[in-house]
Amino acid sequence: MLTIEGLKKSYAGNDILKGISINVNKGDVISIIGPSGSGKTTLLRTITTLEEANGGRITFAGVDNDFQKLNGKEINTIRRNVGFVFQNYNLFNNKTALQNITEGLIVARRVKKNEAENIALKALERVGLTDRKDHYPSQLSGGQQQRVGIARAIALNPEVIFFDEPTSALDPELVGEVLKVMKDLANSGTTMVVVTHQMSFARDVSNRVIFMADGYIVEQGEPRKIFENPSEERTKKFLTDILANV
Amino acid sequence: MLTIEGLKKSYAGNDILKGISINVNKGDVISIIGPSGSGKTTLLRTITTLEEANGGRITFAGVDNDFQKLNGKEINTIRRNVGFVFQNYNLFNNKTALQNITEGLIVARRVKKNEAENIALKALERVGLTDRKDHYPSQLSGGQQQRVGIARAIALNPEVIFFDEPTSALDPELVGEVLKVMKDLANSGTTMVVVTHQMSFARDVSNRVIFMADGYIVEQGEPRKIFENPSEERTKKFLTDILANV
Amino acid sequence: MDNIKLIINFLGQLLPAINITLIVSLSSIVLGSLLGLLLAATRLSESIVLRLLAGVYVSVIRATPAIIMIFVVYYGMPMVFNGWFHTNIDGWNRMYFVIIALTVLFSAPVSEIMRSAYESIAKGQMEAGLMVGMTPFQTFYRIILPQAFVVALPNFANSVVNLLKEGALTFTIGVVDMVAKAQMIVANNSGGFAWQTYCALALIYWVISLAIDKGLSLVEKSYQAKRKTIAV
Amino acid sequence: NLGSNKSASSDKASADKPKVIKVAYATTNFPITYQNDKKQGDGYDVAIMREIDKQLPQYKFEYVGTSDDDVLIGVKSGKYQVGVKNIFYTDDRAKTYLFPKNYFGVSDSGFVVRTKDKDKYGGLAKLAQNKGKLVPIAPQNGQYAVIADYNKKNSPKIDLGSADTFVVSDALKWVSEGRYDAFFAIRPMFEANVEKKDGANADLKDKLTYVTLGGIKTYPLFNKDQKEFAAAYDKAIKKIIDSGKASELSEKYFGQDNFKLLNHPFK
Amino acid sequence: MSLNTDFMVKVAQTAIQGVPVTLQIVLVALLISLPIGVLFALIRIYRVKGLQRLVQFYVSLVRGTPIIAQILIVYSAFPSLLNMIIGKAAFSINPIYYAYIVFTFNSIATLTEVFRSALQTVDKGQMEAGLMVGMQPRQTFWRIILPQALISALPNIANATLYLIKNSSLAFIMSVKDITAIAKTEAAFNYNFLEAYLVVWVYYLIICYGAEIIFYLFERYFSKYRRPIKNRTGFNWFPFSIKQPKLEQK
Ligand SMILES: Nc1ncnc2c1ncn2[C@@H]1O[C@H](COP(=O)(O)OP(=O)(O)OP(=O)(O)O)[C@@H](O)[C@H]1O
Ligand SMILES: Nc1ncnc2c1ncn2[C@@H]1O[C@H](COP(=O)(O)OP(=O)(O)OP(=O)(O)O)[C@@H](O)[C@H]1O
Ligand SMILES: [Mg+2]
Ligand SMILES: [Mg+2]
Repeated sequence: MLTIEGLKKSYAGNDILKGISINVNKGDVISIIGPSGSGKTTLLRTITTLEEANGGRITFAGVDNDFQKLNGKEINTIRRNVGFVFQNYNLFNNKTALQNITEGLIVARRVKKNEAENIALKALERVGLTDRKDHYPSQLSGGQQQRVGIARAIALNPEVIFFDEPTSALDPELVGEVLKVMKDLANSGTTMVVVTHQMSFARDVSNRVIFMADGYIVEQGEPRKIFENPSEERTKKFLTDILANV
Repeated sequence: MLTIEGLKKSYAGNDILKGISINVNKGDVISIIGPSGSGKTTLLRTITTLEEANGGRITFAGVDNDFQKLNGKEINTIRRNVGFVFQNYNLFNNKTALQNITEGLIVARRVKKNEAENIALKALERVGLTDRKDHYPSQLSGGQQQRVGIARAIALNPEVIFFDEPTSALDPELVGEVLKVMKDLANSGTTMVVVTHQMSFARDVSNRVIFMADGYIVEQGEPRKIFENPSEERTKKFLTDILANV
Repeated sequence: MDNIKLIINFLGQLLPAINITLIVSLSSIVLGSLLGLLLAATRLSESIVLRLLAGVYVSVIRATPAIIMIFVVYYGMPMVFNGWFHTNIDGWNRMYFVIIALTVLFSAPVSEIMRSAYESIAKGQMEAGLMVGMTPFQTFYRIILPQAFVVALPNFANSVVNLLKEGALTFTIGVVDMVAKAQMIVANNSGGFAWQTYCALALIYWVISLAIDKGLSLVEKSYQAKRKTIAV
Repeated sequence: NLGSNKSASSDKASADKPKVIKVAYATTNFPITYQNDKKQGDGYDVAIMREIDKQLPQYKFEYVGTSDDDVLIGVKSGKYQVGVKNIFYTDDRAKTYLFPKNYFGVSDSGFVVRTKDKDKYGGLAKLAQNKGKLVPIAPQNGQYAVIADYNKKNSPKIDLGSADTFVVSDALKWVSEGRYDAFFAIRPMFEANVEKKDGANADLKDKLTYVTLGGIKTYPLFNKDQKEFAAAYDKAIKKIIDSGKASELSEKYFGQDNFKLLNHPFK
Repeated sequence: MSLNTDFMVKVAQTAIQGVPVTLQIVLVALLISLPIGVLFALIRIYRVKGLQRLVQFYVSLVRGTPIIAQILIVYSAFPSLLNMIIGKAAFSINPIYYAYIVFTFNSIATLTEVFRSALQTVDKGQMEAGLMVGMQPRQTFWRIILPQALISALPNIANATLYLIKNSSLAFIMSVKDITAIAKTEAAFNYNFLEAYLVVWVYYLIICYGAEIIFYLFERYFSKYRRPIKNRTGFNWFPFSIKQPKLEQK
């Protein structure tokens, strides 16, 4: 359903992604783990065309083309079919929590206003923020902003949702709730690609784990395999370090 | 050394902090845990006078006054003696990673430039970012920005450092390293107040854990006591939820 | 061909007057910017009285046409000095009056430019500065100002170019800058060759404004890496 | 030439310590008042004032070149004692300023019209009758009042429009193109632009004609407080005109003796 | 020196007819140049090939040359040119249209720079978020970016507007009778220019203040989502005060 081949990206001569290939099937829940600065955010951003890739090919939603040759229509198609939860939230500053969610529904999905509000309220409820619906982002705590960002993406119900560390600002209690929401989504067949530091999610919810380091995919496979029987040295080290800290 | 009594804060009629009293001794490492939106960030911001309190008293670094009666000099004294790691990093956009750290040293602490750079480089090394020292914040990944923020605060070596979720954007591997840095600091006698979702830190490093919810301190005490034998219902629930997610 | 010769000839006549234009403009830009900075700071201050005073000043000055401003300064100031300080400043070089009038005129819009630029910088930048122990002023000077500067620049250039062109004002009290010189050349030609004269004048100004634009884009370019704007 | 002089004038004039008189002149009224290549005041009005200065040893004139507006406001406020800029007399102005009894010059005023329409528009009455369009006049210009005055006393009226000072060669072109029918101007201007061989609008020489309407007396403008000085002026100017010096200067600056125009009615 | 107050009253009465003219010029110029200014700013920000140089050229030319020179071209030369094409009718065009053209051209140049600076104060993430909820860049721009940019643009648009209000008096060169023109014409008979200018000043004060209030209200409206710097923090960010003021008592 979504295939990436040989994706490359560099910043000012610095190679960040050195040829990444991923194949995402419908209903997949893929966790991407890896050290800070290894290019996880960059990967999501190039796939969703927010950042221009230096090479590679994408096949998705009828588009099948080199990244560098995508035309406006194809870019639009890709963007229309994905959702994105940003690492730094990127809520619309001039919209309230509720409006942040309805905005895309009304403008892009052409849902009627009151219907959009219903959907948005339900999404806010799922992340436990009904009472903050009329707050502007500047009036929300970090965790609250992050949850609005999640609600915004899931309310749109796109083909694939990309999550960039969706629970980083949440306390463990809420992490549980948000993960539950994501589990529900997974069960209802939503395809998800999740950059996460939450190993419990990677292990329990996702059906594939990708370990990235230094611009390469070092290893990928079923969570059980990766966590219990990693074949690469680098993965092993990463996992031992993690275990030391839980 | 730092005493807060009856700290109150409300936003537009909404009571966020409903009378918080904390006593921090020299060398203390205090973890503040609690659900999202419970006022943890607000607490740190009011203590450090970034936000105006609606009531309460502070005793710190020779200042002993009601929050609302602090004069300019007292506010300056407080600010000069604290460090702060912001939840959303707040790096100086127009300064490189290195300059972000030297800035305070040179301007506020009047350290000589090359000496400041040495200190800064050492701080960057501790958080593993020597190779990114000349990057601007906009060129750093989330986790890298967060680490610069931490390095900036510890390089100043203030009386007390307030950390607002200092490891939220870090992968478990790095969390371990940063926690080690903080442990070192703790061992060398730096006083720290840490808002964290990282229960391992709360349990292993800090000598006191404060559990906040709904604007109150629900419970505080030694980590072992809080984690193994919480006396309040609310704390118990929070901890059980956490355990379910690790 | 004749026209080009004429224009070059007029250029030669106009260029000596560029001295006055530059002296007057540069002094008013420097002084006006400082005054504007002070005003902007006052408008952002806590004191209601100061804020109100600065607000009234800005409103009145921004609403005052240049010609009225120069008359107020040229006729009003000597009266005030005579009445209050018993000093006679009637004999001052008329250029001083022009500089004062332009400084005052320039300060008001510039204060607004600076205020809006200052407010466009995220609050967290100031907070971070305070938390590494810098004073508000140090933070302002070292962190906020460099960032606000880039935001303010295009607007600042707008105002500077407008100021440069305020030749009508200098001429009103007989100080001969380039615009005045052009008018006098036209007059001394019995109103003839106005086209060629103004063409020469426009050329000079255009070159100046091109130079300003160039400097502007250099500064902006050097800053591009540091900010994440909607620009690609 | 930027500065004005330091010394302010005291009230009494005496021979040994001449009283300083500031004469403001507009710098854009060639050839009546302007600044020459040496950056000195020049022009008919200024030259006459220099003659008067010679006649009055108790005064010492200082010349300040400035804008039309500043001449008027400066003289009114007393910053300058006297101002010259081709000023015509009106009763209203006499309420604000002190006009001397004696005029000091004559302005040759006329219409620039298309040669072929000379008979249709070449005069105030003709223009009014044939509903000709007059190029708008700058209101601070004396000519504006002349037409306004005509309109007050006569019918049909001339359609009088006002506009800020604009470019003469454009006005000439407008008339030749038919955008307007007449342009109120002074003779030297027409001569310099159209009749002179390398004039700015020499190409219009065949199409345009200058029709003299008549001569208008021009005055220096005194500050209300300068009665004594004005009286001294009145005596001096009489001598200068009678001696033929004024006619001589008129020849020099205007190419003809404008004083003769006063013998004809203004039409 | 005393002021002729009777005359001032008279000027005030007649000059009021110029108020609609001034307002017309300002409104027309603003309404046309605001959207074009935004468009030009975008062309420059996104470096649209070909157009970007053109816009840069336009801005530097129009902004850099004296308005008088522009008036010469638009008011004097253009109708003559038109005359050759459509004949005499070219001369019966109401000169206020030329004023519209000149001042619109000028405002476009100024506002292009205003918006260029203002739009760049908005974080890139806002656009990205819009794209990621499926909005078109255009939609994101109007609904998210522009409203945020306006906060920083409005004070500068106000500057430009007030400048325009005052400069519209140059339209008198084109025989358009705005406030200043009428007052000057009145003063022509008795040379009471000082009084006339004072009356004009009062009118400009009133008009400009009205405009300022409107812009202030807009600014407040668009910045309602921001955490106000005052009141809620109670802190003084006055950068020159080393001493912090006392906190507000509630
Ligand atoms: N604009 C840029 N210019 C230069 N280098 C950049 C730029 N943006 C990112 N980088 C570098 O690219 C690398 C990858 O960044 P990215 O944000 O993808 O990391 P990440 O894996 O998401 O890390 P984290 O877990 O910390 O968010 C980092 O080392 C960063 O320094
Ligand atoms: N400016 C504001 N106006 C109104 N409410 C606000 C404002 N700032 C914060 N709040 C509210 O105050 C509460 C506490 O916010 P705070 O940022 O202190 O939470 P927190 O404990 O740090 O949460 P998190 O773990 O999510 O960061 C939140 O419910 C938030 O909605
Ligand atoms: Mg990242
Ligand atoms: Mg927080």
